[in-house]
Amino acid sequence: MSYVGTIGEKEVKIGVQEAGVGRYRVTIDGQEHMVDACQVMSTVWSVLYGTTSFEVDVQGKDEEFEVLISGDCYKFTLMNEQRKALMRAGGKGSVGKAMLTSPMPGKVVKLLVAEGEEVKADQGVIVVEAMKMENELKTAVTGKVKEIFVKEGEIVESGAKLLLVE
Amino acid sequence: MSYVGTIGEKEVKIGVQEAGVGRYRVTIDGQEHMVDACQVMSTVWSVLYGTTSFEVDVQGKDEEFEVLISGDCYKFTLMNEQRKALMRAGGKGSVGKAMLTSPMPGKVVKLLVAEGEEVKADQGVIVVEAMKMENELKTAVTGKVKEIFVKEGEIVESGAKLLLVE
Amino acid sequence: MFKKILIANRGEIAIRVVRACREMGIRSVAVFSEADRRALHVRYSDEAHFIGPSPASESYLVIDKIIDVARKSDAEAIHPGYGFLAENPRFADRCEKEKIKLIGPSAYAMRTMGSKTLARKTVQAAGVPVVPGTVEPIASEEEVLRVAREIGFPVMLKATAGGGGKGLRLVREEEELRSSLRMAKSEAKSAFSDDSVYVEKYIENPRHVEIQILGDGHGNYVHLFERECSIQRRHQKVIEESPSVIVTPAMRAAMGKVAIEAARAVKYEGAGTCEFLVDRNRNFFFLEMNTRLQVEHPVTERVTGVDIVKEQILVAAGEKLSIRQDNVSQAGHAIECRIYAEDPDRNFFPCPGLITSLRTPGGPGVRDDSGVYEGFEIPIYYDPIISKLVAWGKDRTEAIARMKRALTEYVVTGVKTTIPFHIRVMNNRHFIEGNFDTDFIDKVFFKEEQERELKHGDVAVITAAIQLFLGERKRAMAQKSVEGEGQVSMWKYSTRPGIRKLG
Amino acid sequence: MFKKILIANRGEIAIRVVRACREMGIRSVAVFSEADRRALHVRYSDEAHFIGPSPASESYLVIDKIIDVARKSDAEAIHPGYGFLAENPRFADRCEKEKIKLIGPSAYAMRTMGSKTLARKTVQAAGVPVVPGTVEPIASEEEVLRVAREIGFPVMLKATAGGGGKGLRLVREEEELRSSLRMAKSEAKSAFSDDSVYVEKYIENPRHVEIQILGDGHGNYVHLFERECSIQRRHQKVIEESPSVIVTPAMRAAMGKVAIEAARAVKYEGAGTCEFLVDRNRNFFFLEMNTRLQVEHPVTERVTGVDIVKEQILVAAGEKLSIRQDNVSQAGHAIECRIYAEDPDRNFFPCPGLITSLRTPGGPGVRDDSGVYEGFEIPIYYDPIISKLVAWGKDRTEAIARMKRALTEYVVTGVKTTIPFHIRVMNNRHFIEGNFDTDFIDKVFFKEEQERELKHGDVAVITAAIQLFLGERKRAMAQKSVEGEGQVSMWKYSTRPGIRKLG
Repeated sequence: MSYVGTIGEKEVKIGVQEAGVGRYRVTIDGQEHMVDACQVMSTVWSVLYGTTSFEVDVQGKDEEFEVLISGDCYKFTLMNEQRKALMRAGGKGSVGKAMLTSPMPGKVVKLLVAEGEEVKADQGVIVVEAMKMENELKTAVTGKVKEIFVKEGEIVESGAKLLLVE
Repeated sequence: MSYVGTIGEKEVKIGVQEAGVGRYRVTIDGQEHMVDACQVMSTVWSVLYGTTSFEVDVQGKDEEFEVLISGDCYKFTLMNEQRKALMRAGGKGSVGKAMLTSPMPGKVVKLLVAEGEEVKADQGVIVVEAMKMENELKTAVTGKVKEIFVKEGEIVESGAKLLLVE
Repeated sequence: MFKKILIANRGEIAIRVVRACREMGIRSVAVFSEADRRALHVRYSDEAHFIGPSPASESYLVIDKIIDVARKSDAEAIHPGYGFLAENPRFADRCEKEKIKLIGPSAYAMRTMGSKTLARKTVQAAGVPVVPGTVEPIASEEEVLRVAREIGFPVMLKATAGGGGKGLRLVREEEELRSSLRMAKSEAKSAFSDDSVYVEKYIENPRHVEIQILGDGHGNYVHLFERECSIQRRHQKVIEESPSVIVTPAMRAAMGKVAIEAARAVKYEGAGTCEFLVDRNRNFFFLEMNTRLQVEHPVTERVTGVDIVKEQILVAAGEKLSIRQDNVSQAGHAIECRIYAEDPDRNFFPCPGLITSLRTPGGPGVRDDSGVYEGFEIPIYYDPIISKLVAWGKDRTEAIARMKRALTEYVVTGVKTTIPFHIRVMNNRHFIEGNFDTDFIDKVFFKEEQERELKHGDVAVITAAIQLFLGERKRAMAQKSVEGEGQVSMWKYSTRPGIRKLG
Repeated sequence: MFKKILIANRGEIAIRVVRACREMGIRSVAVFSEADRRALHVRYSDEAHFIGPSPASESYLVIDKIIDVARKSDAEAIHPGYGFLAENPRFADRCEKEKIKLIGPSAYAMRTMGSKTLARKTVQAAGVPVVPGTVEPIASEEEVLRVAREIGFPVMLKATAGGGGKGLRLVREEEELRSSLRMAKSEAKSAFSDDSVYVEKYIENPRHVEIQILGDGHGNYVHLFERECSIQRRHQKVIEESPSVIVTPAMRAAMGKVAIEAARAVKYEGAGTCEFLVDRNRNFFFLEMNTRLQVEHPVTERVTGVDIVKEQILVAAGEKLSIRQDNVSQAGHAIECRIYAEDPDRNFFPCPGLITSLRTPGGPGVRDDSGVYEGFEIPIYYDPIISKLVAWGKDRTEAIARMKRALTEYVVTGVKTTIPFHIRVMNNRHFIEGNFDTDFIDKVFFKEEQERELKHGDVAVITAAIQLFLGERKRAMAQKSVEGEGQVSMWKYSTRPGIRKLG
């Protein structure tokens, strides 16, 4: 199976083949790696890279990965090559980023913008309170606030749509 | 729902009704108990009996229960009243007890009896080894060895049928 | 001794008190809100009473409800933990009126130490060094200049009515004084409608060192030495240790002595903490007194062997302290890391949610005071603390090595935690050298972290790719056949040696 | 110091050594069999090498395989843990030949202490008290009578070639001697084709007390005081503590001294233990020396603060012991409970299997050395130890209370464990009073347990009934609708107070 990864600005090609029970041959831009991997707890893998032992916590949501190894966090995206090709063809690669969702359950304390307002990337647009802390959420893109899905005072779940900027 | 329990030699009637979210009205031989119970880990329940807090580990296999509370083990059987009635009608209440199964995964080290042999309740009939220890298993009933399902040297899973005495 | 104690708190600190009660043969009574029916403190306690909706303002903070449970359950005493009602003198008054013993100091001690100016005056009168300066507002520019010269620059101008960082002005040299004073006054005027200011010595690059004290109702006091609490993020302590690398034996004795004097000044009963700022020349100045059990009390317990919560309970029951100053000592070194459900790689964003798996560290010298379990959902309503992890070693080097080892054993999935942050601090050169002040994390550590190179990117990408691969295959197979996938009944390791040697 | 150490073991003891290595900055190399790919020691170590099929005789016990991994991984030393190859002098010989340092004593020390008669002669020559009697076979009845009179009745007649309890005869009075001797000889003859016997003093109701020692290659020895190990089930230790209630300061010093003499007699290097039998009059007699790390070493670590595994590694690397006799002391009291996957309510039947949930105890004074995690399947091939739980208290009373508290916090489901057994022992009056000998569990405790009444039968039956009820309802609902059941998205506590007050 072939995947495309984006690590920082760089794009890499990744191939995965099974090579025995629990063993995999993984290529990154042509370079081959042999690993023995098994999932030992919900998101935690025991990985033997050669004979070096790693505990790897793979947290992924859609194609966005955050991987913890010995206290270091590696963030990157990874997706099926076919899917990547489809997304490229459609030119829709960045639409998803304009939707702001709540990173945690909490309460909407304040809306800092109104529908139709122009916003800049990194501008604070909404304040969500969780665990006695107020957290100002920022928009990742520059554009216009297309729609606001929540009201002040509303309780939201993790992942709830907050507002859409286009 | 109504159940019949056997505690030691004694038979008791048990009724369970839901009385709110997570709350139950349980009657034991007519005496009413109000409890608040929720399952917090695989077989572990947090039980508030009135306001007294218990952690209760309920291990059950078919109708045989072994319940741990603060290091004490309570063993009893409990079954649906209809089922109990069916079993009584069929008179087959004791057939199940004649089947000896392995209480753990292990290796059959020695068969102490042959098919057709007469055995007495509590007589050792088979030796299973697990974790460097040999364990002699006994038959619960007096009767004749009807069938032996395993050979010496065989590896058996927990719950595997070993032999049938009738 | 009490037969039953109500614990007016939740989470790890409620569990800490339940543990002490259980070991003393005292029945514990928990209270819980809607969000907390499944919480660990409810499971561990002997009794549990429901007290209302999830927001603390409708449950844990409602004095009437707590008193009501105490009456119904016949609890003779209440342990408030920290936070919630722990430093509320009105709660102390109410307990006294109801003849229920509050495990903590008197309402008088709480009120005195709860007021910044009153506390300062009281301890100063008892001979405790405070940050030099004035407390009363100063009228004229000349008077400000005179005081500033007397205590020496740099000084801090502070609005008497101040708070939240407003009306503060740092003055490094005499030339800046007049213009800074005008600005501070005008800022104070517009913020608080009160332009009075006072002057304090500005302590540069201070360290935060505190002294744990215990007092009983018989006039006996002991101090349990110091805790170093300079590792703070946005003025919140995150890592604490005992002893402090900067405290000398003479300084320790002196700080202990004045802490006891501060406690004696308010007839302090129970466990309390005097916080001090320490300047570069190891001068120490009283900052405030916390009239309760501290989050970081376990580091002191580990080096002294004294169970602080049990002493609190003993003393509240009218007994004498079980220890004297001359039979307590510090043995080895202990460090505590506060583990929160926050994402250290997203600016410490709170991260409540379901704990999908949990592996706690063990082995020698490790103590874990946790408030959660696998399958527990951390509620959004309260402080997101998961656990306090303490490592002890025969010296600081061993304690740090052990803490690092324990942190890498600690696995919490489902929510993000500050465990990775703590691992990075334990690896930081300045931390290891003991070279830090209260600004270290915010001003030095994060900058250094950004420049650090990560080593195992390949392994991260490889594992994620394998997970994607297996996920896709599983879904593909699930379409073909409904049952049997995903379960490996007995894992078998293939023994083809040729494959192992590659990579 | 070593850069890399291979650990020729598995489970909790392999993890114990990995932890020491990690804290010392030494890379650890694990080995694993087919059954152990997912084992915790593989996950915790820095490297892991596959060594073959699950039975230990084809993996962990194969010297060639261990040596091969050591060579391939460039490990400079091997830690054998306990069990497996730990007391195998052939393995020690082989390591020496391969110039790989075995962390433990010399093959000579292992051989000497491994032979019952040779050990007895060697330590006796060094002035260590042994059980009075003869080691050489005795020819005539008259000679037996003479020796028996000399050491005093009761005596034990033992077949020289004996083992497994055969050819043993207890003789309480002189009149019984002749007939017992004839029977012992005839039993020995038929069992071992050798009718020679020897005579030993019979120690009635002995306690088993042992001394931990450490030695380095520079002639330095220390002892780390005693451990009380009389709580045994079928001659296997299950609970250990330090200090022992019966050991007086003078006796402690004397036992420590002779243990060091025993060690010195074989130029002992590393950690070892001298086991003694103690009679009612507090006379102690050398039993044997274990030439390895003991399962129960953590109780000594907890009261002395010495990390025994690190000292083993230091000494093996040629360094001196980091401690001297005059700077070690016992502080407080520690107890260890061995937690096995066995069913205490079914005659301690082994109970391997999948751990479906796990909650480990925490808080002050608790140490857990576990080899498992939630989701791990305990293999059938090895010792069914799950964990060693250690509680420390300022005195024995606090240690017992804390152990009981920790045991009730410990939840392991999916397999039966000995946790309930330990809770019952902690509640036993004789245990609490310190009044027991090596037969206590088998002869007294189980009898007393059978007479004890259980208090919470109603709660047990009620909870089981609710589980049945909910299970049936869930199945009934599943037939109606396939999705949605079983998941409660946000638990809501109903606030109808009327219902709460019932019951």
